[in-house]
Amino acid sequence: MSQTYNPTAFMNNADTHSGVTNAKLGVWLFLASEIMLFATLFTSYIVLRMASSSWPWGWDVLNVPLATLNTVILITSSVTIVMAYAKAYDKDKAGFQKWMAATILLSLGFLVVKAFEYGAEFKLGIGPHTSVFYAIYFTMTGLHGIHILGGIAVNAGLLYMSSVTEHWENPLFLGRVEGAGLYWHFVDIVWIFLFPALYLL
Amino acid sequence: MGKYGWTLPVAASSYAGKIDFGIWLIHAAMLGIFVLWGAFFIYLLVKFRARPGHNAVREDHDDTPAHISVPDSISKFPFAQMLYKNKGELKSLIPDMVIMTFEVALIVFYAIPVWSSIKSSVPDTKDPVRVEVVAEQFGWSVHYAGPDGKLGPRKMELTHFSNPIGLDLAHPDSADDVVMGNEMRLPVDKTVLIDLLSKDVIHSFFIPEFRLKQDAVPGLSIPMWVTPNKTGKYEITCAQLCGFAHSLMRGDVFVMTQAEYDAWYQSRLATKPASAQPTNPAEAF
Amino acid sequence: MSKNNDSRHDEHRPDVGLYVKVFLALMVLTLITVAISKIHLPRPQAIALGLFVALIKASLVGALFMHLWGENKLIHKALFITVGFGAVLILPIIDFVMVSRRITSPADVAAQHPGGHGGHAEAVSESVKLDAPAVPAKGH
Amino acid sequence: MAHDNHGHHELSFTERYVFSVDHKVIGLQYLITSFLFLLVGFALMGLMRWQLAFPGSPIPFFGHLFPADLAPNGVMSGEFYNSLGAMHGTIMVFLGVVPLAVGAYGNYVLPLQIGAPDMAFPRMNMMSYWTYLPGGLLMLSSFLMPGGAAQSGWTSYPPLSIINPGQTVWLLSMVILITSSLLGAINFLVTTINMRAPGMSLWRMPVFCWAQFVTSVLLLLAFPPLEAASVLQLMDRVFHTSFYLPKDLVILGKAYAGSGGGQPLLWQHLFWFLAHPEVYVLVLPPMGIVAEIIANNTRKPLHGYKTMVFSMIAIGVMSFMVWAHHMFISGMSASLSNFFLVTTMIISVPSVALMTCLVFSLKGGSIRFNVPMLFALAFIPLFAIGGLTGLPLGLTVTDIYLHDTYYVIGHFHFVVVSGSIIALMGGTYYWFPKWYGRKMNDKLGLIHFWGSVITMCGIFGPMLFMGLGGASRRLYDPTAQLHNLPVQGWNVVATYSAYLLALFQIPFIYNFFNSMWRGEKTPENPWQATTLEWACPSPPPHGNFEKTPTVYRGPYEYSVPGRKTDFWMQTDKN
Repeated sequence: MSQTYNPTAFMNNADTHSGVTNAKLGVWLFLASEIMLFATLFTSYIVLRMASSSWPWGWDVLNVPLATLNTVILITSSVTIVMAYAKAYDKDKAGFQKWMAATILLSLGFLVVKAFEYGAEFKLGIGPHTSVFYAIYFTMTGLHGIHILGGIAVNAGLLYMSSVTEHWENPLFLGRVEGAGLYWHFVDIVWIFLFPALYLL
Repeated sequence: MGKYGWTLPVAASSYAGKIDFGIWLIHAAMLGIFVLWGAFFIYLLVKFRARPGHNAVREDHDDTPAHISVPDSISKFPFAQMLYKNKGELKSLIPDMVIMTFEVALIVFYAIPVWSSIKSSVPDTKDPVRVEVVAEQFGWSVHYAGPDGKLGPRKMELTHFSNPIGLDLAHPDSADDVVMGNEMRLPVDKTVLIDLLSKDVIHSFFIPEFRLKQDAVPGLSIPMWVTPNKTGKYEITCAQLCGFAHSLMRGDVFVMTQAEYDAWYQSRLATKPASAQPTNPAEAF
Repeated sequence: MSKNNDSRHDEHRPDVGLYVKVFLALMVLTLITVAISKIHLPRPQAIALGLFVALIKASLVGALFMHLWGENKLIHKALFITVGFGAVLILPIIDFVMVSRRITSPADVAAQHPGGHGGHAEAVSESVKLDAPAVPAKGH
Repeated sequence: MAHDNHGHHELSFTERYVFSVDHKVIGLQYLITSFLFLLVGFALMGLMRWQLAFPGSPIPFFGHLFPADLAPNGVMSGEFYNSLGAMHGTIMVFLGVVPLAVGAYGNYVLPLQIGAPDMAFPRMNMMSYWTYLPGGLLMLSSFLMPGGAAQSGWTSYPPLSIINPGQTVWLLSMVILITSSLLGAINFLVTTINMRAPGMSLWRMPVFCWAQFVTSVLLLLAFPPLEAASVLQLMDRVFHTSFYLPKDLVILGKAYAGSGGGQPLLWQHLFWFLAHPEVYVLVLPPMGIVAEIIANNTRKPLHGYKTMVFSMIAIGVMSFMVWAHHMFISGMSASLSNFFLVTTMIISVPSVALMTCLVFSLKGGSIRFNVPMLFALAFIPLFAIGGLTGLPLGLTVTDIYLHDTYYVIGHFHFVVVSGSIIALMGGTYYWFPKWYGRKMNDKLGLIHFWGSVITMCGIFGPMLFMGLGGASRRLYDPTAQLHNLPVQGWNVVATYSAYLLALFQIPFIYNFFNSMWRGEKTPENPWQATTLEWACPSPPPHGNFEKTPTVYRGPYEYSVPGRKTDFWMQTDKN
């Protein structure tokens, strides 16, 4: 064993004590820590909101139609990545690449819309320093945006890897797609809560 | 050593004794626990040291618990099987139970009642001294409500080196108010109601002799009370890191008789026009 | 340790039809939340309803897109533990609720007990509770 | 990728020692780095101690080496003192003890003890170290930045931390360090859950593995809140938001420009939500090490293996619900304090159970007093002092007086220094033969042991008395306050003890490096231990075990009647 020792062989192996591959378990534990991260931010949001004498209504101060568009985009991208997973499962390379490319385009679209939203606010001289509401709005959407960027990087990496035969045929590949998908859905779920919390309620 | 020594300083407030009782009781218990355990520990080390002809002996429960048969009489109770099979191991919980009983008693009969009498309620007194303490880097302003028992309002925009707490001197409530810097004078045996505030960072209002400590948090007005019961000169210190001169942030407390206090207050009030500019704590440095 | 090199049995068989149905449901729910927020409900009700819809959406994504439905028990356990510890973060919120309702000034205490009765300075039994939500907090 | 041939080609020096993916090399990298950080933190403390004992007198030897704004005429300034204090705490906790306990011992020993060939994600393991080191260096570099290092204590309470210079770098490197810890925690958890050797059920894992497992859960779930809180504070500093700043602040006579509306106490809640579990992160792995050493040197099974494991799990769970006992007098709701008082009482139950098990384990044994065992034994009474002095601090009423006094410092340092660090040093003596195939020198070890234990008591014991006298902590000049004057003598005692403690570390450092090359050679299993790490060669090759071991029994089968030897390894079939 020491002769042919291969550190990555274990990631491949579903015959573990738990029956879950290392990679999937790792992604889920990472998501657990992310849950705590966003739970803390939501706690801070609730505390600051309750402590303030008045809290603006999203329709009055933010661009709700753009945010609704962003919600639709993000949910759609969640579907496209799960479709990409389905294609990878069926070993349909062209299909996988098509759906993954769609996912990446949609997430870029999300960021572009977000940039328009931010841009309009900055133009009015509104920034994180304006009030606690804007502070939490910029911080939470900003952190979420950073997560989107990370997701785009991962998805783009997978799209590239699928074009290399060695990676595409690697039995680990499907697990990687699933992991990326899990992360992407998590980012989607965070937005599902952020959207009403900041814009609607 | 006088008032201060290697142990608790002199107790000069009505509840200081209660706090000291807890501190001494717990330390006695700690010492008892430590000495008993220490003796047992040393005994074990000596008795079971490795030496020729002495071998380690496994405890009975080290063998597989599967072989221990549980008496029928108790086997029906929930967890009885598990507990009985591990009964050798569970011996280690006996000291735990003793300590836990002590702790429960301490909490139920001491901590919760005394805590709520000190921190979450104010004694119902007829004629309290009303004071507002405003902390800043690096000093304390003590704002007396005066005989009318009403604190004059403060306004942030009035804050000035000559008026560190921004007291609105034009307001009628401020007419008999006195503001002192780093100095607090209190009548003995009379309850003082204190509002604790901070202008900048978190400070902590600590008078060791009164066993009184409370953080001053900007944006919050934190109520507290104390009834000094010994005349003398004591010390206010800041117990929470508040900047480079944190250690210099101190003041004096003088507990005096009611007559002395009244005389002093009147003298302050009489000189008030001249001292409408109260002592500025910031100038102390 | 390596008798089984096929990792597939751990992954989930995708169900495209289901994904499309979930997608449609999510779209409808999104429109519903936006619509709800447009009719001016009282804030507490609006918040409750909005979070309820968000919770349904999140569960749909979690259960069906992330395949939590029928996932290995270990992952369920890990998530339950996380949610349990996350729930502890409610305590700071409770603290702020209690602090904001605290009587912030002994003046309020005096207002509650006009005239003062009984001169027992240390009579705890007659004392006023500082945490009681009797008087609205002064805005700070 | 599927048929990667890592073992076949010769690894270059960089691959082998610098960017290694081998958990053993990474463990040793962590070990050396965190010991160095401990030394740095210790040096900072040495400077502070001089100021505390002899306020206002120039620092000998080094005083004039510092720039004039930090130490004019060789006398430390208040700002510099506060920087030293903040950095001492941060470096010791986040760069010293946690990486030592988890990164070093966990990384090296955990995969060996569960019979795994490596960590679950070897490359992530490497990344974890290579985010830790830059994060640590960034933290240190803040001394050189304009404005100096952080000055608000390791707790960084706002608003002070927001108006003080130096804090931005602190926050940035905290975010980096947290990321490193999270990577490590995920790796440890997956390794423990998935990579155990055949037959190694959870209930056959050594206590040390359980400790690492619980610790990793704490790290995984407690660190993200601090990361979020740090981001909020970073926003306050960089983008001038007001998450932690209320309205109408007047700082040194000037109104602070900010929107206001924030809550200073929010930071304290979020910080202690991490920092209390963090204390158990500091304590549980060393306790695991002590359990290993005691089982080995009493030549009998631990008393109450299951009790210990369940206690650790209970501590892990409860540690998330006790944080606000650091905040009894912070202005938090007084009624909520009672809740935290009760949870604090509950968490003391499993802690006492753990200590009881360790003491009862001695009973019936045949105790060998070798150097690691001495460290493990010293852990018990010293940690007990730390634990017991926690009692009056955890009780709301007595905490009114003792909060923020030197009593807290004494308590905490008894727990972490003469508890955790003593145990971790014992771990070095215990596992050194596994790391290098050689033994550390016993005589030097004895000097190191007795010197350290006695001087540690000389530092932290006086602090308890000073605390009872009412001396506040974090005072730049303790003599400025009258009630500190009578206890000032204790400060001098503590300072000289600290310098002696430094002297007694020299034999340890010499011993470590000397024994690496010239130590007495040892066999595979020099301590006649039973756990799996002793079933592979010393030092273990890449991939650890010649063939995947099979585990047949629990971890501490010593002195089984009717056997030739008094230990029965987990891998021995008969």
